[in-house]
Amino acid sequence: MKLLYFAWLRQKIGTAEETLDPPGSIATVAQLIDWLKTRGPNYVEALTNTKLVRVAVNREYVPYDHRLKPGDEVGLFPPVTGG
Amino acid sequence: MKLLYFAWLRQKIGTAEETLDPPGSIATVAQLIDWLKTRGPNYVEALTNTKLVRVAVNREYVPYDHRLKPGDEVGLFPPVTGG
Amino acid sequence: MIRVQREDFDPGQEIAALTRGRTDIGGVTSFIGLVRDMAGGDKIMSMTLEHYPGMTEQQLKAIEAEAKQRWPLDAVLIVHRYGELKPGDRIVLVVTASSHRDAAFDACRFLIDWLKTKAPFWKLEETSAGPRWVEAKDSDDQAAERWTKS
Amino acid sequence: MIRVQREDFDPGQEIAALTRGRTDIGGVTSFIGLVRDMAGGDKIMSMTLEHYPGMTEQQLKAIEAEAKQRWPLDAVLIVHRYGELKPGDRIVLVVTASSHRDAAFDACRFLIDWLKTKAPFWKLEETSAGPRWVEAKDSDDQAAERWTKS
Repeated sequence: MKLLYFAWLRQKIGTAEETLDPPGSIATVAQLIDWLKTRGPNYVEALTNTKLVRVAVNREYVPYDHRLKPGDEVGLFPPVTGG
Repeated sequence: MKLLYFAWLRQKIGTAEETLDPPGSIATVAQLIDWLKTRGPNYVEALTNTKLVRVAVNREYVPYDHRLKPGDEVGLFPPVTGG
Repeated sequence: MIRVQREDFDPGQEIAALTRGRTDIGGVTSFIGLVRDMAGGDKIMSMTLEHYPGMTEQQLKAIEAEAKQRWPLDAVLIVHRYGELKPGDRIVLVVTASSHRDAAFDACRFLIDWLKTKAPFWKLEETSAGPRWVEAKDSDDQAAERWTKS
Repeated sequence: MIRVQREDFDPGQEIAALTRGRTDIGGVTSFIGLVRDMAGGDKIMSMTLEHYPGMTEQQLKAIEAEAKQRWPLDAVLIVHRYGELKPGDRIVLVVTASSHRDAAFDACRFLIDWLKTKAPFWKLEETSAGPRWVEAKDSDDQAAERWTKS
């Protein structure tokens, strides 16, 4: 599974992109985020306030109960500020 | 008194501009228009439907009961269609 | 700023001139009105805009002042042409600049709505069915009317 | 049409290209967003726009399609920049063309409101008080929200 981080999430986690293989028990976006937080304090700092974490799967916005599939591209980022 | 006519009012009356000296009894815009209609069938044709005749005195829109002063510039024209 | 002119204008240059050297403007809204090739089912060959010199400038300045009083605007530009135009030609440009995009949008729309019902211009169309004066639209009056409610 | 690019754009050329050779377009509304020199009382030295390549284009295309479905539009253009910008620089251009000016205005405003809440861009400001990520505004959410009511 390919993970992409943007803006201050990227800065806090310390990488823009990584390929991870979450355990089979991780079915939803919410579970993925909880699992990521077990990977270190940098993930905890970036992902604790989920009100500020938006999720896109394969470049479309998804809710936290969205079910993940193998090979998904998952983007995690703060609320957008373009325009 | 300087009178200016525009668009189809100008075409129907047959002139763009004229200087006239209405009798002293002509006090308002409405009276001026009635008096103009005595000047010929071209004026009658141009001014009969007053729903289609807008009036400006000294380049500001005025209602028909506006009181005229000597030396006023009076513009008569159809509803505007700019923009 | 307002201008009434026979010549064409370059919207990009006009907008650039309005914001040049300014770093406090967040948003610029503009509207460009163009001559259409069809009206009421008839082909338009050309359109001649007549106006009331002197009154036009006075009315446009009043409309500009009204917009500046209603909204926090950093800059306003109205350019309106007269004379003979062809389909596709530019007729009018309205530009509003503000640090608030809602203000820029509202003011731009207000200006075009108001100038359509207040600026003394008249359009004579040369159509496939002969020449004719464009009639004022009720929808334009209604569009202008909405700004008097608040 | 949508474009995401590092380079600046020329609003006049973009608008002209969109309407060139067209004689059926009555009105063109455009919005240009610019980098401001102040934010929250602090001076802005520069602003860097980060985006999510691929997703940005996909979201902008979806927003464009939504606008075309809602309003009778003859043409739509969205150009959004990324990378490092200075105060006064152009960030975004939205252009809508229609034979109905209300449609052109509404669609343009819809597009800028929606892209502010949906297009994956993030602004990092270099300010006199240090660098900081721009926070999403409730007012932008509310602006986008008004389009979901009808």
